[in-house]
Amino acid sequence: MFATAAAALLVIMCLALVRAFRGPKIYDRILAVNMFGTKTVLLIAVYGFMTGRPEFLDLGIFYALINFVGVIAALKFIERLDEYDEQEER
Amino acid sequence: MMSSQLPALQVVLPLLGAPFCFLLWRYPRWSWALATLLSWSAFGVAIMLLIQVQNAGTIEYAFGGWQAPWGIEYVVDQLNVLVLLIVSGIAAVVFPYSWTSVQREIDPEQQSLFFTSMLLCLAGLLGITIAGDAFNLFVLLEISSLSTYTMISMGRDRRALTASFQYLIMGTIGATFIIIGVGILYMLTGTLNMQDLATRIPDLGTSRASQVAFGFLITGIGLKLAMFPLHLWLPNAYAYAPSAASAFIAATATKVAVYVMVRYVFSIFGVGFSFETMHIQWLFVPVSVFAILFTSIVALFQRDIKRMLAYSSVAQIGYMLLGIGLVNVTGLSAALLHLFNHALMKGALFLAMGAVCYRIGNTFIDSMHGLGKQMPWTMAAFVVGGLSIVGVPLTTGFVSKWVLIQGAIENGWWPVVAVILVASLIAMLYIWRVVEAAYMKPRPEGAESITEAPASLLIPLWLLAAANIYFGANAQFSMELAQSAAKTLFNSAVVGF
Amino acid sequence: MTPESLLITALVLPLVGGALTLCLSKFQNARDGATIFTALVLLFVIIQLIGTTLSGGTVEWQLFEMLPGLSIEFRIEPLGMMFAGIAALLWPINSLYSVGYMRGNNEDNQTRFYLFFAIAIFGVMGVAFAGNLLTLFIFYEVLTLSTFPLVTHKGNDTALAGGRIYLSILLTTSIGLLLPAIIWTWTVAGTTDFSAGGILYGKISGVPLTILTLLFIFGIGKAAVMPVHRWLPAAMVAPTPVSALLHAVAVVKAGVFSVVKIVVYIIGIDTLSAAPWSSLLWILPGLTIVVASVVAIKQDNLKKRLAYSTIGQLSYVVLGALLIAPLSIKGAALHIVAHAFGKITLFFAAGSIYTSCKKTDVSQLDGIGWRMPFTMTAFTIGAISMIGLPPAAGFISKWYLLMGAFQVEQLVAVMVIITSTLLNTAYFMPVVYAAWFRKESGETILTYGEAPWPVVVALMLTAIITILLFLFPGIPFTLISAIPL
Amino acid sequence: MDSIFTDILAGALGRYNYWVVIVLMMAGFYVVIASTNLVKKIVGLNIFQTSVFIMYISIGKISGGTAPIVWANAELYSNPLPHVLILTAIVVGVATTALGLSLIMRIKHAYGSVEEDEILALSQAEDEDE
Amino acid sequence: MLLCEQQTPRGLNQLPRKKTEMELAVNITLLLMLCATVFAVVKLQSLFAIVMLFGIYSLLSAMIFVALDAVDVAFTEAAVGAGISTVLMLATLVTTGRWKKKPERSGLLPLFVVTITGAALVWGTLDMPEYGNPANPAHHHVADRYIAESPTEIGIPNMVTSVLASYRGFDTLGEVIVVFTALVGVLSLLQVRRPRTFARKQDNRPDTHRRRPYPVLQVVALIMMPFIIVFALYVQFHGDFGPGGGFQAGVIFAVAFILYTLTYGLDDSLALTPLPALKILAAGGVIIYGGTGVVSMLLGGNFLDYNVLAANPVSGQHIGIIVIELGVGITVASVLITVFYAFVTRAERNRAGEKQVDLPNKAD
Amino acid sequence: MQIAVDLVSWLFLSMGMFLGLTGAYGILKFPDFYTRVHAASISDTLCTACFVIGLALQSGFNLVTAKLFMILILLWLTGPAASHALVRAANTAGLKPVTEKKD
Repeated sequence: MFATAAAALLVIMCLALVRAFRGPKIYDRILAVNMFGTKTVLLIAVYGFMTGRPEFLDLGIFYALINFVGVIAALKFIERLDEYDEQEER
Repeated sequence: MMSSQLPALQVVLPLLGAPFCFLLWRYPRWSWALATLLSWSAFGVAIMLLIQVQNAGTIEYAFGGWQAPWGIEYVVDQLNVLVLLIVSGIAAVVFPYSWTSVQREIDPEQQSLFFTSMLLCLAGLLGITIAGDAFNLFVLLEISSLSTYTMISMGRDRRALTASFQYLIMGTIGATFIIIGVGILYMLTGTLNMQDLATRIPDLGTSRASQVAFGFLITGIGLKLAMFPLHLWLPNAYAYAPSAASAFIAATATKVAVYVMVRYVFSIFGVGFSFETMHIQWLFVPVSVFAILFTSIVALFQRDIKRMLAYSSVAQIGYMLLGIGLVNVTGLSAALLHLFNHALMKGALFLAMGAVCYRIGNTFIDSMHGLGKQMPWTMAAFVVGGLSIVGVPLTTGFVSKWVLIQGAIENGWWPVVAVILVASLIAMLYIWRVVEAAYMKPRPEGAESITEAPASLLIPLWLLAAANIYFGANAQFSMELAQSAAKTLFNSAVVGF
Repeated sequence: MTPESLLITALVLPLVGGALTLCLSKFQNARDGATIFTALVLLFVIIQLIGTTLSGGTVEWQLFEMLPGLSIEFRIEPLGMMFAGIAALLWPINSLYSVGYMRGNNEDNQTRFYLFFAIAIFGVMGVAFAGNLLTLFIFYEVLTLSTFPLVTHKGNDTALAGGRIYLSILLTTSIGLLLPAIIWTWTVAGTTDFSAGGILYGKISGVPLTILTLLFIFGIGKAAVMPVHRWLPAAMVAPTPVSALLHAVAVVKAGVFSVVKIVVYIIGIDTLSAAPWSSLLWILPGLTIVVASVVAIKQDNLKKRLAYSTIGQLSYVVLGALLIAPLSIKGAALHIVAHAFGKITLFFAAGSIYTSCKKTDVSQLDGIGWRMPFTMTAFTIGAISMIGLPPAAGFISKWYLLMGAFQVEQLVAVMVIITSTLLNTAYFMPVVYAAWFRKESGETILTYGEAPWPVVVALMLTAIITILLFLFPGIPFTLISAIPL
Repeated sequence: MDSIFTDILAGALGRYNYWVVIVLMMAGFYVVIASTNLVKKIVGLNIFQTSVFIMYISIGKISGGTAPIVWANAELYSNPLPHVLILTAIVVGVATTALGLSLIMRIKHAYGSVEEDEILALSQAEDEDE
Repeated sequence: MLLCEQQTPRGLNQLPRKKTEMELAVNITLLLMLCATVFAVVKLQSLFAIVMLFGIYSLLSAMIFVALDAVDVAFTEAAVGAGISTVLMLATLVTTGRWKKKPERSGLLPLFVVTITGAALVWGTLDMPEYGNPANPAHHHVADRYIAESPTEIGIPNMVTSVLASYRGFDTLGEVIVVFTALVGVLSLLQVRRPRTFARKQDNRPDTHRRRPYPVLQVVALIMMPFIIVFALYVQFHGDFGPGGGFQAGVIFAVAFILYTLTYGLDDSLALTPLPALKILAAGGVIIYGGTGVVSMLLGGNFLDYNVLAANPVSGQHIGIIVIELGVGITVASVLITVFYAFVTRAERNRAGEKQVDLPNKAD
Repeated sequence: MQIAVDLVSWLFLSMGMFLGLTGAYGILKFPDFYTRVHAASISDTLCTACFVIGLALQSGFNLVTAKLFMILILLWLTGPAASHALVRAANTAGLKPVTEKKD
């Protein structure tokens, strides 16, 4: 059960990763990273149950936090970039 | 009770002094006074340790009361007490010097940060030297490296920033290589304690993994000690750092790295593994020969004397590696002796350049015309240091070259002897350029007249210059230390240290 | 005073003299007086020491130990005593001459000149009394470095260029060849002390020994065996008293002295003669003698001619040492003395001519003998001594050299000595002839006479000593026969 | 042949983790030395170091082990020592990164660029000016 | 599958144990994702994308650490890599611009070096002990004692904390000093200043580019602040029992203020945590840690020997570990906050449109 | 009883998986940024909830559950806020949604 869930989460993470690689805009990447982060949190939780030691959920809480701050920081700092251009990223 | 705590105090004093120094950010003078006091006390501790080691042999100190290999231990033996002495001794001279020099080169707001960095660097270097634990060594290495990057970046030229960055990248690569090596060793032996490693590595035989670990450690340490051709960070770093920092780093940092190299090659991996399995001498000898010749020639063409001295440092490090590569007791003693002596001479030279910089604002050779008359004491000290680099008798450089050549002759390596001598001659040429500029060329017309550097710079400078002469004339003390350390290292193939 | 304290005094006195000149730099007369006074005191001390040596006493003094078994120490032995004696005798004379010369030519930086002169004499004393190779090497380098400011005294570009050649050749050879030879010796023998019979006996043999010997010969660049002789003509940019010092008293004598000393006390004649090709070693100085003499003939500049003459004469000493015959070595030692006085006379004369009429070339000297009779008389005596004719000191030393060559049956060497004597005549006699027998060329209406009196007194003194040494060679002989061969 | 093949296979199974980590390490190392952009260099350095950390932690892993925090029904704990070492190393890494990044900002300020070759050109011009 | 797993009654500690194959699969997948990420980093030109991917890389490796039983390390790696480092890199990009100008230089020499190094390592692995084998030498000798004795010797269940704070306490002091050194370095390079002191005048860019407050974010941040701080305290003091400890707590604490700064601006944040206070705290944490060592010295033990701090060695260890973890937390939090402020100051200056080139030899 | 709990939790987890996969598919396949945000943010929130509830059922009532719900609250709080900020930033920066179908 947990194994299946973990596998599904891994698949989701892979898909998000692909989006993060492809872009094309900064915002797409941030979106992908955000999704990746949330899924990592869930993966930690599931993994804990899978290995039978779920008490490390502190980690999950922390990941969620870090993920949020990371995304906000990215947004805030993009905003400060003087010349945002429409250039396609690669 | 205190005497048993000396190994800890050696490092802890400057280490814990640093935050206090930092807290005095409004009062740079007090910050400096504290740093100086602590550097003196570190020197005092080093002397006491020397006496203890002479009387009672190797001292071990277990942090937290946990015996090695479970805890971290400090070990003071014949070999590293010499390095402790030289590092803390140079610090005890450079720290007092730094005040006047820093006034000219660094903003008041940053001065206490500078002194804090110097103190941290000192603590890190002393810690590397004394550490008996491979990983603790890495941590202290990073303390000293980070503070070194900081000090370099405080140079006045903007190239100081790039120099610092370059050093940061290469230094971190080096440190990472070192932890890869340590990691593999841990994987193979299950311990991080150096003595323990030394007893366990022979059991591994010639395992490929331990060979790789050896390779990574040598490369990593090689980066830190500016082994040719991994020296690219060094010239800029020394040239653009503030004078006091150049003097301190040039005199100590690479020496400590050489010590680490000796420690790994001889006492951890052992003579058998290093020289018979890995044949490391066939790396060291060609590399150092090339380094000695090539960088000496490069030094000839430098306009900035600090840069010239930096290149000369790479060459001098070549001498030390050459001594190690000779694989005999004489060669190793020469390397250790040169480690001691080179610290003295480079310290004196960089301090002299600091005094010049204090007066004329740079260290270019053409700005130094006629300085021999205007700053007689400074330039005289420079000449003493320069003669020492060349290896003129009655200076320290002569003694170490003497022993090094002796070691080469013992092996019958005449070409190496020739290289050493040719390099001495090249050294003579580049020192001579400065002497000629300072003494033979007239001060350009209209240049403002310069007075001698203040006593607060001259006294430390002359202390080192005098040490050059003293230890050149009477090398008994340093030679005995180096020789007994070398003998122990060669005989310690099995029983650890 | 005990012999030991005499020795220390002899070493320290020149430095004291130097310090005195520095202190008195503001008062010209007092400064020059101090120099001469110090020189005389040194002479007095050395004479006492010679007395001690003649009576067979040995004096040793260790300053400090640099490395275990490697110390700075001094020991008096006959050969060194003789060298010190020459230097001590010539210093006051040279000082006297310098005073005249420097004042006569209004040279700058006179204090610096006297100071480094004194330091050079300190170096000479150190070389003379050195108790081991290390000490010898150190003072050898002191001598090199302290004479550099003297060579470049004029401070112009020519002087600096000459000085650079001077310094680079001497330092290159000493660091590049002599130093490894010394370290090699130490590694092989475990000591570098000078001791009778040589310390390498039984320690090294075969081709390495020959190589070591060659290292020593070429390493001592001051002995100017070709091809390391280039520094000597280059150093001719110096003021004449310096040239006198370089060629007669200090530098070159230190060189050949070191060669003889190393052959006798380090390698040992027995050891050396057993080495392969040792019987051919003398060819090096032999060739130098011939080539240098031929070159000298072609020189028009008087000082240059004297310089090449010096190169040739020095090689006599080296030749004497490398013939490895007891007699030739005695001859070599004697030639150090003879050449010192002869050559200093010649240089004094050249300087005297320059001071009084600024002439430097041989071709300008027609008829000068009648204008400067004392100078040219002394010059003639010096030339005779150089050629090796009686009644001058050179005759005795050349005689011994010849005897030595016969002793080891090196007939080619005999030929070389004889040929070179002819060549010597060929480059000295034209000068003497022109000075006395040619008519002064008509255009010169300039009137000039003798140089200032200190110059004349000095050169007469040395000329007289040259003669005296032929007539009463007692002291040098006694010293030489005390050399343990 | 057969035995060699199985040996290799067994070896590969026992070491795949190290090999992947080596690939990661080398990719990071490549970024450090090949990149001309200073920021990218720092990123590469971080990747390099992080990969080394994974290597250390792999050393400490025991199959069938669990996290080294006392647990009633644990049979085997993984080795805590590499964890401790890497905790320290991570902190060292972030310290280096912070310092490196602030250097980059100052370099940008001083040179107007963070491209290594441009900075090099500017420095050399400066060298020649002097 | 569902049924066969559910044999034992369940409580917190009796969940079904072990699915080693699945662990392996997760591990391998994560490693492959790491590889993909790294290659994307090598390829990409947009620095921004590279930094974001580095965040992912770090999160992934943290995940791997969890899979390899290193929960404390995972905690720290996420905090440092995905958190602090990424944020700092982003702040740097504001100053430096987010485009690499050119593609890499011809990568042959680096490629060669890397290939050689990698090949050497792979060659070396052939003699390395098998991955995960309990009989490996690394797991014996020293580690045995930590696992067997530390719960009784030190008295706390988290062996990583025991080793970190006690057996290898000096390493950790070094670590704190490294953090402190970084602060010294950053402060010497960059200054922390209130943006108000910069000229804000010529912000005449189009309206869309002007910064406006984000009320939603501000509210969310405000709600989260107390939560984060409580969580930080929990991690600080729970470090003996679970993953966490001074360092992680310090980072979380710093994250709270980073979030505050991001949403409310540097001005407000600096008003909340004045710079001198931060500096004093940064040094103070180090002094607390070192002071513990000195006290133990004065009480007759060796440096950092906590046994002498109380009559009973185990409680001595407890006291010692709590105090030093506190020191670590204080230093880490205040250092990271200060460093972040320094970076933001620089970014703000950049925004305020200050000239890019200053006097080369003046620290600004 | 256990079986019932298992079944329910299995149900929740499956739903979570489905939602998550949908969201992931969405951000991969949707044509522009705004549609992708749409896919991701909406599915994410519910997916998280499903996972948390599914896991909570497995652990019973204890600290772990509390932590799980903490995560849930946190993600609920931060996820929408982040999505909002993201869209807003993109909009402010002038990123235009794709309105026409490309061919």
